[in-house]
Amino acid sequence: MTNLFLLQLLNGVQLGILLFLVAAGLTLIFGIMDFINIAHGVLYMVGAYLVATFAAMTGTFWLGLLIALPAVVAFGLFLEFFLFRRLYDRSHLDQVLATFGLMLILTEGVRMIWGSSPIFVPVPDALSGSIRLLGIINYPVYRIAIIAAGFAVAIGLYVLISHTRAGMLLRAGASNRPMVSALGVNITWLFAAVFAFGAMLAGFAGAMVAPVLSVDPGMGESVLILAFVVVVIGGIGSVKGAFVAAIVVGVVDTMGRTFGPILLQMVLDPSAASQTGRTLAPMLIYILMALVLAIRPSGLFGRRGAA
Amino acid sequence: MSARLEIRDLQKRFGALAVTDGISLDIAPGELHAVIGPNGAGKTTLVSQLSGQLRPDAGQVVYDGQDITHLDMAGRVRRGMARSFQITTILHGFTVLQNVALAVQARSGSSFRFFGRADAEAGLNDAAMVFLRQVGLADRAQDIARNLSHGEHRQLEFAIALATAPRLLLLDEPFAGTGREEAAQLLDLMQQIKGTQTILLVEHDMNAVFALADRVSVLVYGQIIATGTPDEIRANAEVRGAYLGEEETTASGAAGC
Amino acid sequence: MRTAWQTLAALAASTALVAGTAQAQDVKVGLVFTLSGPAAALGEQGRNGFMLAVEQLGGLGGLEATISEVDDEQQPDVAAGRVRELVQREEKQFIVGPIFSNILQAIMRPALDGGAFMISPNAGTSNYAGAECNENFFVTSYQNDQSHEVMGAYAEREGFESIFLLAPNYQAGRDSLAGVKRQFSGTVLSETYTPLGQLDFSGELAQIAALQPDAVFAFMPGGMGVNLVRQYEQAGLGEIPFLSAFTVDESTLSGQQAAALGKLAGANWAPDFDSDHSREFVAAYEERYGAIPGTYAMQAYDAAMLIDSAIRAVDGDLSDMDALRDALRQADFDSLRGNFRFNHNHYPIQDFYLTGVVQRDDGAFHTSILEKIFEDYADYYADACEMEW
Amino acid sequence: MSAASSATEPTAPRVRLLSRTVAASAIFVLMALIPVVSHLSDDPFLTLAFTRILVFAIAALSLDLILGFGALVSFGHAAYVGFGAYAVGVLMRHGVTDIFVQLACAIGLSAVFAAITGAIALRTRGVYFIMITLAFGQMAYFFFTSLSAYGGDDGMSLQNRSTVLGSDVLESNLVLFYVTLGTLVGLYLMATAIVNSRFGRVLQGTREDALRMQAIGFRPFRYQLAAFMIAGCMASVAGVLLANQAEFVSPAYMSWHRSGELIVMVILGGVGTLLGGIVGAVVVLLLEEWLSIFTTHWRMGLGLLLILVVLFSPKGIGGIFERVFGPRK
Repeated sequence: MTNLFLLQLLNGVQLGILLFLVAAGLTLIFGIMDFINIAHGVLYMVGAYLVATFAAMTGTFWLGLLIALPAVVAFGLFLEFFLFRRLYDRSHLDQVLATFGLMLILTEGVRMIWGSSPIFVPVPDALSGSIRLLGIINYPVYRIAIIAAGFAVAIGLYVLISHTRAGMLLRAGASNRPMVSALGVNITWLFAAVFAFGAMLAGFAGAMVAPVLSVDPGMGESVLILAFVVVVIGGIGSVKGAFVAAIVVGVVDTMGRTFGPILLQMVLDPSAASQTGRTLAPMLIYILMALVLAIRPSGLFGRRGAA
Repeated sequence: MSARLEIRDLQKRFGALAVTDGISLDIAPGELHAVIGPNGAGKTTLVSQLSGQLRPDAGQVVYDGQDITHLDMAGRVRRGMARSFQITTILHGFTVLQNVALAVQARSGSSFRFFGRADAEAGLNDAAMVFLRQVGLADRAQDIARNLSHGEHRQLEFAIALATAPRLLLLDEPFAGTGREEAAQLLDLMQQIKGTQTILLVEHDMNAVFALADRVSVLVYGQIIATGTPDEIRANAEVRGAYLGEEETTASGAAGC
Repeated sequence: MRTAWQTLAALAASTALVAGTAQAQDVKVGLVFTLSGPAAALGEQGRNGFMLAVEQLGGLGGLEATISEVDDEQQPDVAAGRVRELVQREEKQFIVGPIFSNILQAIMRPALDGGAFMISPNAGTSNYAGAECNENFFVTSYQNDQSHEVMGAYAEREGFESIFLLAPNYQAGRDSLAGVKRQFSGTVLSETYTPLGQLDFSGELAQIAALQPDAVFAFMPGGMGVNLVRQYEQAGLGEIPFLSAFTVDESTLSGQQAAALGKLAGANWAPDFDSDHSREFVAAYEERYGAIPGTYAMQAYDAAMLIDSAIRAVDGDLSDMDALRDALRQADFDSLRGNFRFNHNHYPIQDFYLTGVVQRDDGAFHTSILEKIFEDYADYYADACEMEW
Repeated sequence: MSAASSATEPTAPRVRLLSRTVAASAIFVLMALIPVVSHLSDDPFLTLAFTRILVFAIAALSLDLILGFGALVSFGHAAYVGFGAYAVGVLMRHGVTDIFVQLACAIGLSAVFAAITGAIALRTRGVYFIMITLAFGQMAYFFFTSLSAYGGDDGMSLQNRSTVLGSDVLESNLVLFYVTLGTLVGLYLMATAIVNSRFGRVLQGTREDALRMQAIGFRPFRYQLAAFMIAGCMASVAGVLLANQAEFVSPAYMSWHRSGELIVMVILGGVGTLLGGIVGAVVVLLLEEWLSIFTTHWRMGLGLLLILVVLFSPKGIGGIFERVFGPRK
């Protein structure tokens, strides 16, 4: 049981890390530009497809990743320049409509270029197989690498945001936009930079999970809602909140599915417990979100009254 | 004399900062009582607690003999306490008439009426027009509020406040950001209203305060350091030192809290 | 709706558009597949399989074939509307589709009420195999439970004592595990249902690692299967036999590749099926569409062959529904899977195989028949069907 | 949500009202002629297809009531459509075929669900509100997905349509069409009345600024909650009709995609105009059908349209109409 618990904990953290990478960009873009980007999940998908393509072309995952990241950034900037820039001062509803449209276009575009069938990305040789942790559990090396990479990004983001001038601008921008322009910062450039950065994080997440998950045209959509859940639970604009919420969502979802039915069996008879567990399991994160928002209407680390 | 509003030892802290530090004050019916103070003195915080927007940490607000410390904003408005200006009550997408009629509607009959055009309710519109005439906006009744001038917005604010049938008006810096001409207009309007209403005026503009107020209280760092007639306050050395002396140097704008 | 547009356009131009001017000598077929969204890969196989047969046959039953293909968007109400359009407006005589069971439930009545024959090249739900069987409904695939039963029987025969069952939390998932359990008498260690569309199976894999069952059975169609199989390998569970249905097949292998090697599945056919007809089909399909066909394509191809055979049997006379139905029942065509005939409920009686994943010399992966598990296998629900012929 | 607040700026209200009434009448009359076109072109399918469009128009109309006039962007609105559909499906299964009983159950269930979830959701604002309504919608979706007895994920097909006081008139597609159209017109008139009523005025005031409303003595929460419940109940009526149109009930009706589609319809048509929701539903569904004739990549065309509308017509399609036909400022 302890083994299982540890394994599930690791799994939960890994899922959380993945969600964090996608949600971090989303929450920054949201908080600083007050911009709802429904198409953010597409960047994650594009990251996965690009790494798949470049890895196949170069023959190694690492080289593929190295080329894919700047490519995603370039793609993000392209979108920013041609579309998003025109939407910053529009209402949230307009943003939702336009970026939803963009999501449809890009998802279909991916289907047209790469087809509907899932495509394959090999696990890099150096990280294949699994190792023994704490002497009791086997865990895939690649997943440990994902967790490590995610934590590295999280720490990097923390340093960037709390200890650099750029980070100070970001924080200031998230809480008080007029102030940033008052500081004489070129808002246009700052926004583009934030956007490129968010795109890179999402693309990086997509690239990292490509060897683990199915790379198919539905992958962006499925992660998007989860990322939004994370952003909202964490509090819009808060990277720290996104990190905490992502880990919580990952762990609750993974652990709840495994241990929920076991816990239910203590209070219900087995068949009722399994039925209830089956009904509740997919709702878990939504229940979690509803609970958090019912108690803290602006999320865990959100500013009160922010929207 | 029973006071319209009694403030008893009101306390509010934001973190370590005591923004309202044991304020007690009585306001008599029919009185125009002004509260003045430098920026950061806690004027807006005080009004917010009186209007129900903020909860005090300790102390009581008693209105017409009833403790309303825990009543919400809407509840206080319904009992006749109207707040205006720092929280603007104007809905910019509505017409001037609709704005006032809505305030009339708030106190006359249920608003859970799903049928019947509210715009066509003569009862609401007629009542609203009375207030618009009183503040001199009758000829703009059909205009969209957004299109009014700055000064007209203030007139409309008054009309809305009056339409809630107030027994106590909390006027939160009505003169902030007004030009000289607008200020003169506004002063006229307030001279008219004065005497018919009990008013708590929180204001930065000394000229207006001394021209209007029956009594003045001076708020500094969350405490009331003096209360008296305008003349008494003018003569008060402590007030001069704490506040009047620096009047020229403080910029108007963001109020304390 | 497509014709509604045409109609409106025609009306606007004040030209009378006369519907149904097609000559008696053509057969109208409507294809209903999921052609957009994440599951489009399966629908495309079905459509391609059917169209390939029509191309090769130069029509259907010697007649010109007017074929419309519509996208059901995997949404039941959309599908129902489009099928109604096909039968009412375009007067389709045959509706071929869909991939997904919930779509079948939604389009069954519109198709049959409109007087068309309904031929399912994939979805074969239990209700239509049993009490709700219909004289105008034929299935060229299987009853949904059968592929799962194959694996249950295999597990039973191999003498596995304990098994771990895994399926998505929806109707087909629950039916699947019921099918396995019908044939397997050992211990079911866990019956785990995951949310539909789950990406990460690490939680379930951890449980498997902890329980160490003799075998795992999984039903995880589409992208879920890709994720599961790859993560199964990465979690180092390779030694535990992996039995499955619709989890490693030609629609998922492109994403699974080597991770799928050694994974077992139950199926009614595989691309290396030993017959000339089947080999020709696979070669032609690969040539035409650049991918190895799976059962989805094979069953749709057979659906076309079935229609073709029936029309030939009635000499192209489509007006007599009864005669046509009798001809369909004969299933007088050379099925790609050889042994094929209809049970009295219009579901096939066919052989089922254990398949495994192999890599061809050119590097492509496909499933391969390992051994026959069931011969002339009829479905479990047929007894409940009162239809006789 | 500044779009919401600026969308209904009543410039010259009377002229506008008049042009709205004319536009609404024109749309409804055109709709009423569909069966005639259907008959003349010998195309019975058209009637049934448009019935579905009308059903979604009802759902979009109900969403516009809270989205456009209360700035409450509900991302779980499809759940109510599902409640309506399941009220029909479940009751049918148990032999209750009368549409009025089904409607009563649908509306009752929706009111209760909206009251509970609305009371919690209305504590939040903006995007938080969007997401918490999504959460409740998803819970409803997963609940019905797990209901094995009623088909679970597969849904269940209905043997017959609902009966009206014992008569099976709804079996006629023509009758169903006009019943649906009648319901749409009725609910449109009702929604218009609500918007212009005392209640509607408070709701719109709250949309602009809840704090200001409190400052003149209203407690916005109860009005928003009531509006949320009304919209939910209206959407459930659409669900009852959808079940009858498709003769099939499925949890797919309540997925978040559907909720999103409803939002798209409302924004596309023009927020806060009531008619906009209806126009949006018609345009989106017709476009979907039309584009899917040419290509399975039709989603790309829809996406392109959405972007173009946002970039070039901020008030949605309704805005285009207004610019072309409407009164000039």
